[in-house]
Amino acid sequence: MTTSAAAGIVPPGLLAPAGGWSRRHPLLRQAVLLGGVLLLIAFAWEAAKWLAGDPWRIAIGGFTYTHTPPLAWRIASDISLPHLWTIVATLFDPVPGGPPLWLFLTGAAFYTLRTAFVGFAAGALLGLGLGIVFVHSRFLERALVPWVVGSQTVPIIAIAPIVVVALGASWISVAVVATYLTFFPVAIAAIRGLRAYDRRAGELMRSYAASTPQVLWKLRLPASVPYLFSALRVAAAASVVGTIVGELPSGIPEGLGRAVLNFTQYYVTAPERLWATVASCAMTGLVFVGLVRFAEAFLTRGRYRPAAV
Amino acid sequence: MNKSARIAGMLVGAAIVAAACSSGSASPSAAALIPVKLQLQWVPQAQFAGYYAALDQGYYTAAGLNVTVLSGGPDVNNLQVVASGGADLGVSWVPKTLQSREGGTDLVTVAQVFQRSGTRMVSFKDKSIVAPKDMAGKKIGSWLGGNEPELFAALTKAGLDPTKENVIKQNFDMVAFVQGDLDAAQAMIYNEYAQVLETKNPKTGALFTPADLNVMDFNDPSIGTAMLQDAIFARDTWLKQGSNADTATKFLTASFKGWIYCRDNPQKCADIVTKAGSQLGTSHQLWMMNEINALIWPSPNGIGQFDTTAWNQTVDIATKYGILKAAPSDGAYRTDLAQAALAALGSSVDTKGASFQKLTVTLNEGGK
Amino acid sequence: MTAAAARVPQPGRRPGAGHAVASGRLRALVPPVGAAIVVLLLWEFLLQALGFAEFLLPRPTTIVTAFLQQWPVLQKGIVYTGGEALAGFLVGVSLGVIAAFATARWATAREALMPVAIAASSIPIIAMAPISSAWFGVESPLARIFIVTLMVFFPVMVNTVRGLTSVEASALELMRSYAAGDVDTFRHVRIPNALPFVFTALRIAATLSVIGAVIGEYFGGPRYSLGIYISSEAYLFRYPNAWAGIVCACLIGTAFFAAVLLLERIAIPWHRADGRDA
Amino acid sequence: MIPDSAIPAAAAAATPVVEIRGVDKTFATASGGVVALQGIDLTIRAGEFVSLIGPSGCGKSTLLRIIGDLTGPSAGDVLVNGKPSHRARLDRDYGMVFQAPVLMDWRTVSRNVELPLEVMRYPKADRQARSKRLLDLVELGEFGDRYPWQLSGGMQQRVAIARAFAFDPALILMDEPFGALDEMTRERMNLELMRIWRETETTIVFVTHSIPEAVFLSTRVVVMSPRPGRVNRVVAVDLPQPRTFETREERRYFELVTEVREALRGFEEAAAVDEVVDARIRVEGIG
Repeated sequence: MTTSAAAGIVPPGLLAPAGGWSRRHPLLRQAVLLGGVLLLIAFAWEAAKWLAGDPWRIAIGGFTYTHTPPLAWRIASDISLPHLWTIVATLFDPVPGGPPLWLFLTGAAFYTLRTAFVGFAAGALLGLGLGIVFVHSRFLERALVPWVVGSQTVPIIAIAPIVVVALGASWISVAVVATYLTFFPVAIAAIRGLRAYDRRAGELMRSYAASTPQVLWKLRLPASVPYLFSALRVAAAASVVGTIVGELPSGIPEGLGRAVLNFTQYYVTAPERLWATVASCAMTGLVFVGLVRFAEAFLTRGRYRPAAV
Repeated sequence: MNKSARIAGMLVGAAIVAAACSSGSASPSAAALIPVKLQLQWVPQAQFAGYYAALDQGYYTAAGLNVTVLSGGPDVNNLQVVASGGADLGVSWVPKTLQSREGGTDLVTVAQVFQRSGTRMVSFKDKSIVAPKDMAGKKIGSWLGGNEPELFAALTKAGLDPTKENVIKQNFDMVAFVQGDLDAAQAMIYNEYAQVLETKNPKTGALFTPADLNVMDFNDPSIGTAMLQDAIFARDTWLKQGSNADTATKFLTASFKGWIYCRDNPQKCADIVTKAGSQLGTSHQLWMMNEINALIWPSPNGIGQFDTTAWNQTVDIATKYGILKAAPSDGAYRTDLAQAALAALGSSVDTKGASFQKLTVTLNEGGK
Repeated sequence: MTAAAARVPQPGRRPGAGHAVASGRLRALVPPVGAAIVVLLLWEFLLQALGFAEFLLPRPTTIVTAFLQQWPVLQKGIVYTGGEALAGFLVGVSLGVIAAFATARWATAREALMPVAIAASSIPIIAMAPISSAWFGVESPLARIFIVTLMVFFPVMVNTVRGLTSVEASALELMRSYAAGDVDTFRHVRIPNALPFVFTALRIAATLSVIGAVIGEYFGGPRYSLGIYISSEAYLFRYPNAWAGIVCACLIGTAFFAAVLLLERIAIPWHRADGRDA
Repeated sequence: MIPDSAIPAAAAAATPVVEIRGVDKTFATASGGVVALQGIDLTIRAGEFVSLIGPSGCGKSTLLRIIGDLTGPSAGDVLVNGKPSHRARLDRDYGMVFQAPVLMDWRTVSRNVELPLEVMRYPKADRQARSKRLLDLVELGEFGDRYPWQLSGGMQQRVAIARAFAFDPALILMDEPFGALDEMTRERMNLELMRIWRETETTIVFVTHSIPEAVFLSTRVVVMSPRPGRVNRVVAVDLPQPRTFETREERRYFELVTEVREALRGFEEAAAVDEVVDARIRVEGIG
């Protein structure tokens, strides 16, 4: 049930991407696709500015170009949507008393990523543990799953200050906030995945009079791996968000949280700095999810084909 | 089979490694110094320059203290942090500290650093809002959450009902104001007001100027609803423990020295704050330093001392407009520590700044 | 053991089995309700004993008292914030499903959109707050609806695409053997196959949408909206009130969740919640 | 070429339903082309029940799928009802049954049977009538409003058969439909299929790897050799109709089983090699 390859003969193009160079170089393909999408976004972005942004003027050497857009949309103004070149240029502007913005953001991203990773690992273990408990006890599942679901309806931004005050303003409480966002998708996927083993294999294990831990270890856990990994990808992105949100009340200055805070407060004077920070949050999430994807490909070599989506 | 074991193992291992990496940064502290944690009410900026200067100039160390300054932010309740023991001392506005007492804390204000309110209502000239009564029927921005009493008091004084007026929660940025979504917006003279002046007017392509704006000052006698702002507070239980009261006095003395240093060296102090991790632009930082100095100096009774009239006005407004349910109980503030700190500074130091003169600061685009 | 029993053919519902089913449903309610009572009791008495001050986490009884007292204000907030969440939910879900349909046929388009989805889900809302208020204005509920849409869109799209594409190859062959066109294949195979996945996404979206609206309001909006109420009351140290607001947010989220579950029962009666779902 | 003597006299006169001429099929893999079928010539006439049998990897399923235009031949022509197979598929000239029942979880049993009729835009009343008739035919009349998961494996496969016959196609293609069933169920299903085949007077092409099943069901058994897949021998099954439970005890039945078995012998070694190639094709995602 996990293998799409064994599922049968598939008309080409319906399920799998077409062959050729892109199939032989999946990494290159990803890069090209990402580049394409970014180009498309950039094009749409500047097209909106050209059509309905604020007037602009470029002067390169003796050549000046002035453009007055025919329309004026609020969402395309310089405050709403700064020019891409302004955003790129601001990356090379130094942060007051510090390195250029790009270097500062990279450092902040790494700091955040490290905390996120702790929260992610803790959340993954917690989620998996809960999943294991729940598939073995219908009673506990019935009793506690509503609380697990309910926990996710509490706005994290309301929880984060409590965690930070209770545990002290340190990276540990930030990681706890990240854990809070991470464990949920993993727990849900674990419940599903740990039940997704082949019924016949289950009967086989019964015929061996296998113990519950043996069934768990040899059957349930392996069956849950694809489910877990797709949840871990979701969790990776969530842990980045959780970390940034946790950094706000913790007052930690090194991470992306502080950058977000600073640049949101001064958005009106330098919108491009917040946009650059938003982009680096997005990149951080992408990198983390990419790492999980790599780990998945590495650990499950040949076992199953990871889902494209 | 073993793949799942490997995955689980990897996760555990990774957690341990990451934990080990993240924790090794505690600096070795000198054993002789008394550790003190100060919780700010916002991120590092010149608003707190005195503390950073005391840190930078070694005033705290000289007083035998090892001070850690904890940053605040929009999602940090600094009062909550101190009340639950996450820090020893904090900086907050007086009415907020009083409110927290009604919420069950034992926080005591021990020094009143700012002598004036820094809050303003700004509006563009064409809206013709020059007095509180002009805000009738307008879109009025406020940060709410304890930042509204001065505004509400001014509205009520002008015969308006703040609960019926169109008060909109504004974010901690000035986007809504500049975009024209708000007719009048709250702004701190040392920060948001400057932000507007650092922003290009999309119509002209040049920066906004003070001439574009009407500014209402709550300190103005014609409005007269200013309330006490940045003050230093601590837990009563903490103050009564061991020699903590003495520690607090030492902290106040060194902090006052820091503020005096900043009064005399505004540019250096702005740089110190920037070095401490504030990411504000150079001109913005200096502007803030300058305006903060103007909120402190002159201090007619000496820095950090209470002005009973101002205190009473704050309490009156707060109780009148339901910010406080009742007048604060005794012990909401104590004057002895600040007085002792002032005495410890000695008479050779100018603690009043009677001759203080503001600088003229030019703001650049984006505060650079 | 529940799982091992699944594949056994089951007799249809016997006439007169209704009574047994009803009492079974009642019995199923025992564990969650019991757990709720235990958790609330622990919260009421243990946290206090452990030294959690009321201004950190008030006791349930305090919160309930505040809730009843503040109901007139909270009521307005529930309607306003719930409305924003619902609007954002509907817009986000519609756009997500449409995008999924638009890209379901082209693996390349899907692959290209994935990084965008991941990237977007890694941006904290607080970073979007000034941007969305620059776009739509701080007063307009559109700012929050936009944030909710953004949060809901990608999980819905990703799950729907997964549902539309994870069709058994033999089912597609069967349709091919009928010379069925794309429209028929979508109607008879891909869409029904995607429904359980879509509903999984809707469950996520239900809770996300309320959170998105509440957090969006932290950064602007009318005074009585839940997010502003919660943050203001917390700043004013009226924690019981703030928690009453949080409880309201949870209630809306839970109500949305329950509505989705109900809809799911009606829309996909064939679907069994035994782990085979999306 | 197929020796004409292999075609029963009665069938020889009937019109051809499937005509396969010189069909080759080559799969491209990273390690070069794999020839799955080579030079297949076969004519199947109306009313015949033809089984394709051979060791795994001989391409019998591929051949069936080529007839059904689910995949194309690399060379050669396939005519169904005198039309190119592609045209025949668009004209809905045949029904298909797979090894798995491939029932739609979200449709009740009767609506699963109606599925092809809906796709082919039959009026509602007609759909319901046909579904009812066919479910009765497979003896599942009272299970129409159940969902597939409420049925056993054998019952599900009977639904799939009912579905294939629902629109009265002249030709039914069956790809190891009983492969996953236990022996007892399988024999019962064989009898049932025989009955339906007689009653509906269709032509059936049937892929199996069970020799007794092939002999019992068929009018002709096509024995194929492993890769490259060729028609090795065609065995005409001259057992009397209707086939019954007793047919399996007749001497002639055993003789024919032996004949088919002997035709298959000698492929075993090659078959082992082919399993490897098969696996490779699967891993490389061809197929």
